Amino acid sequence: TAEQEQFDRLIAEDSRIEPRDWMPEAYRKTLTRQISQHAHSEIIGMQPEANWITRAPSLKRKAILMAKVQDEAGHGLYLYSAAETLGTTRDSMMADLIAGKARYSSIFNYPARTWADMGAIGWLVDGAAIANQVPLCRASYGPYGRAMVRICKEESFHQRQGFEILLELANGTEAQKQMAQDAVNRWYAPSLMMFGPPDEDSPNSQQSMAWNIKRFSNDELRSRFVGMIVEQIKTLGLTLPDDQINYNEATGKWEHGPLDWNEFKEVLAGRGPCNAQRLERRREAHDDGAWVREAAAAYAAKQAAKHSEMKEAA
Amino acid sequence: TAEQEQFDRLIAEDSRIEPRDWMPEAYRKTLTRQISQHAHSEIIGMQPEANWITRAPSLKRKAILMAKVQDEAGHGLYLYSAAETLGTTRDSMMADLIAGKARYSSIFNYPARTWADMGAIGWLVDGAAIANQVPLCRASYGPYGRAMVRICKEESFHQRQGFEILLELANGTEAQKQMAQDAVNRWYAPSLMMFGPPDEDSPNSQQSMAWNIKRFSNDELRSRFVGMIVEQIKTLGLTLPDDQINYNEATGKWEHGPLDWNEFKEVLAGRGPCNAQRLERRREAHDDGAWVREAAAAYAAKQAAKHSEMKEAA
Amino acid sequence: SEAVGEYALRLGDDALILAQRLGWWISRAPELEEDVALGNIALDQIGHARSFLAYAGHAWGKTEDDLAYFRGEDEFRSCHLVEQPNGDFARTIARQLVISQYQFTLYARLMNSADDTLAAIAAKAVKEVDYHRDHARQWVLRLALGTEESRRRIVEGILLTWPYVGELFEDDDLVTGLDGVAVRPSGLRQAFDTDIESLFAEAELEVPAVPFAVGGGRNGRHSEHLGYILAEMQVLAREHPGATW
Amino acid sequence: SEAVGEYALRLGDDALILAQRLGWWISRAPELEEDVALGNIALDQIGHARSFLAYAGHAWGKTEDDLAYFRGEDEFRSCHLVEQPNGDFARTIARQLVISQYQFTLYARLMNSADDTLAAIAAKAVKEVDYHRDHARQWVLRLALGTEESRRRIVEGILLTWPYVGELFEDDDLVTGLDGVAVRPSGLRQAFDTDIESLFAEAELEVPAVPFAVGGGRNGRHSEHLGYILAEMQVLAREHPGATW
Repeated sequence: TAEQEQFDRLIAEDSRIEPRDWMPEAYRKTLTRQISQHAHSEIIGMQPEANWITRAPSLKRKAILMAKVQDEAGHGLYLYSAAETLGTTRDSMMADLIAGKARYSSIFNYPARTWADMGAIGWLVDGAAIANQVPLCRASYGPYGRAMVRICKEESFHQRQGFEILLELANGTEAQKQMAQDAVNRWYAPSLMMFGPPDEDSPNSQQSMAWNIKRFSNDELRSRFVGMIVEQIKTLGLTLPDDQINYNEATGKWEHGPLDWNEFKEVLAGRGPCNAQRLERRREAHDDGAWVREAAAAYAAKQAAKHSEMKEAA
Repeated sequence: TAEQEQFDRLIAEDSRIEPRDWMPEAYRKTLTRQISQHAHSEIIGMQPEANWITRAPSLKRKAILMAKVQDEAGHGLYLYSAAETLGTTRDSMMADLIAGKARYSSIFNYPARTWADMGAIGWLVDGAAIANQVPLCRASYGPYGRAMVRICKEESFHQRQGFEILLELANGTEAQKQMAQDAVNRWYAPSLMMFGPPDEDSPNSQQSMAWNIKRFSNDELRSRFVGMIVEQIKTLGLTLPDDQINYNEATGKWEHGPLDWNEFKEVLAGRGPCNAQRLERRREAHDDGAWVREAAAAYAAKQAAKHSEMKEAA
Repeated sequence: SEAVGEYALRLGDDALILAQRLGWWISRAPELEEDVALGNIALDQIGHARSFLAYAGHAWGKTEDDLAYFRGEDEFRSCHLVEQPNGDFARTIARQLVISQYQFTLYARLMNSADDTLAAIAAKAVKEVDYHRDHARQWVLRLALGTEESRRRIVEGILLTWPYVGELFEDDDLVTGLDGVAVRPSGLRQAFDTDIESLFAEAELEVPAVPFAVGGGRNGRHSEHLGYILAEMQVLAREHPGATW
Repeated sequence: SEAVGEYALRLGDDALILAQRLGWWISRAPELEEDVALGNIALDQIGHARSFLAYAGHAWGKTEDDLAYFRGEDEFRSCHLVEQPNGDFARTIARQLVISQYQFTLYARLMNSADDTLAAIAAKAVKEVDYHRDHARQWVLRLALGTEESRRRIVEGILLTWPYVGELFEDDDLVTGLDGVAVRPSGLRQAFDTDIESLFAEAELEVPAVPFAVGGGRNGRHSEHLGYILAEMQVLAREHPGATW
């Protein structure tokens, strides 16, 4: 069809698809799924960090952490808005999340056990997210790409803050240093798995790359990320829990030791340490907030009615 | 009437009135009010101590404190049962309490600020309660007197435990000793006021004494209590915050410094530090528990119905 | 001086404990917009707390963190109001209404303090608190005039909050001794009442006729809630005395 | 030996954390009879905790209070189940059902332990836990067959509790190494399933098909809840190191 041709041309030109443009159903579906998953990840991802807001060990850190978790709510808002331009409402996406039907990044099913996790999450998890997301700033769907630009800017700020937390701990007391190393040990492998399964096990990636949504393969992005953190860990004076990291001169890529993909699948299937807790908390907040949302809607409706009455009377 | 004469005779003989006996309405009312207030005091009195269960500083003390607060629930149960024999249901007494229509001992409107308060409450508040209650074991109304016997036995156990807590603190670190002295300073006057206003301001007492409910006047009981604690404080190695305590050789009574009856009236009128909090907590527990009580009732009804069906079928 | 330090502690502790309470909501609010809004308010309050505590610390050679993490309960100077539990959203809003109305007028006057630092902190804070005040007022209207349930809940929230209003407006020797530097709490009462009355008139609410609870927070006599708040807030810092973060 | 000490820590920590959770209910239960009943259960558990921890302490020259108050989070050996929040009464009952079914069979077998002390503690505890078990089962029936609301709540409570069942029955090197002394968790599973099935059949309930959460409590990897529990439980003792009470 002409519409399909127009779409194909825009993609071929590496131009942007906008909400009013025609797009194939599969493209719309893929994007809706990806953006809403991404939004859900921001929202669920608030929880492990919110876990330390009330216990942050200095007022400065408390303020930074609050701001960070709050930013994540903001990212969720941008992303739900972007997804809404594809024709799905935030309410229905939220309903899917709460019903356990939607996915979010599996890494948030790990607990934030110590304060050092605030550092490791910022440095590794946000770091991996950025590595994933920077190319998404050029995603073919306009609202998504623009949301990513904004988000990446804030995320890199968060990553720097995470790094600073670890740096402070690594240069602190023996107990602080141990806490930092332990957190890096726990978050290293899960953060590498954030890029998704190895390329040979990731059949969906091809189509996303053809549509200019995804720009690089999982393994490519993972390798770049490894190259980045392998340098930064030196500054921290800590170690990565992987003695097989090396730079392959032949391929020009960083390589890492084997990852436990079985654990990844287990967590994805709901058998992580915190899956149940994360969903329960989200559901609780949603349910407990229902009356508030209803009140706001009822009040807005009453105000609108009053306003139009006044207009009519005038 | 013959009934009134019979009642008067029983009182004159210092015999017991039992639930099936005729009694004047005023007697019934006075007792219902007094016993239910007493029951409410046990229930509300659980709160200041429950405040330290999760933070008790040793497992032994935690166990003792749990047992004590639990005993208070038990006392509440005996007393509500005793009051029910006078024709008022526990539910209606509870409803009055929650609606803020019923009184309870004003002293529980003070906060339990530190662990030492567990000692001071046990020693002074339970001590005053016992001084009040021992004569009530001979109260003319049978079920009340018998409930008091049981309660007094447990309360004196609690008082000893409170004293032990203070003794341990008084012989502990400087901080512990200070904590103990501070608690005694705060609970001393309120515990003296537990005996009620000075005799000249306590017109209702006369009738209660005539009915053999009350056996000694407020001031008489207060004086005895002062005599008791003035000895015990020496063993503790602490001081009472009252430099006017003295033994009056002429009257044979212990005397104490002036008490701030204005504060007493304020707290009684609802303007104590914790009045609102205590009632709110009780109301919350009551409201949150409504569905549980309904479920238990519904289940019991269904079981009863099943049982009688089976009987009929047999 | 120590008196100014004591006064700054009061202001700082109110803001700190309130921020600590509000921080709980982040990730638990009724909608994402409120995670952001309550987060903003908490952040502003923690900012004010840091300014006031850092300034208070000068009097004793202590840092904001020394004061926040290494004081005992009886050394805190917060009012009972900010120590009250979050309860449901309505109760949090009721508490927020009272505290931000109070802080707004307080800071607006403190801008004229003879103490330049207090005046400067207040000048920055008053703009932010003006937003908090507006946020709370808008929600009171929405909840009071929204649904039957929301109305029932905000009425209840106000009822539970009101016993702790009285303490805010009590003068004592410290503030009267700091004439021209501190703002007299009693002088804030009228503006507070007027603002509440106009809001409640629009929201069709009534000021509840409940007795005020005896306070004492300014002298270190706190509600039973503060101990729990501090246990959580201070646990990590105290596990690592002398550490920096 | 240290291995026996480690094993006793697991038993003691389960009981201690559970008692800590249950202690919250005293003064907040749905009816006075339940203040008494939950208080009794909490008291029994604290009693068991003291016995197990005192015995565990022999391995390291520590007292029950050293272990309860001066261990860090990663040194605790409790399962995630007992760390779960109280929630509403139904959720507490669901947790109580699972833990007391588990403890009942566990203690019944531990009575035959080659370790005389563990056997003696278990012999005393099993009688008390039998009552806890009965209490929980009766309440499950009442709630499941009571009203619509109570049924909805107990179903939800069970749903929220079930992810933490799996961890209870996991063997590891410690318990397999203590053959004849420790009870193998995996061996308790069948009795647990049978008891739950018979109860659920009567209560017209179903075992929820939810995935188990990864545990790790026995190795010091706890749920996010434990840190809060310990902050509150240990705060006073840690403020006064070396003090006796």
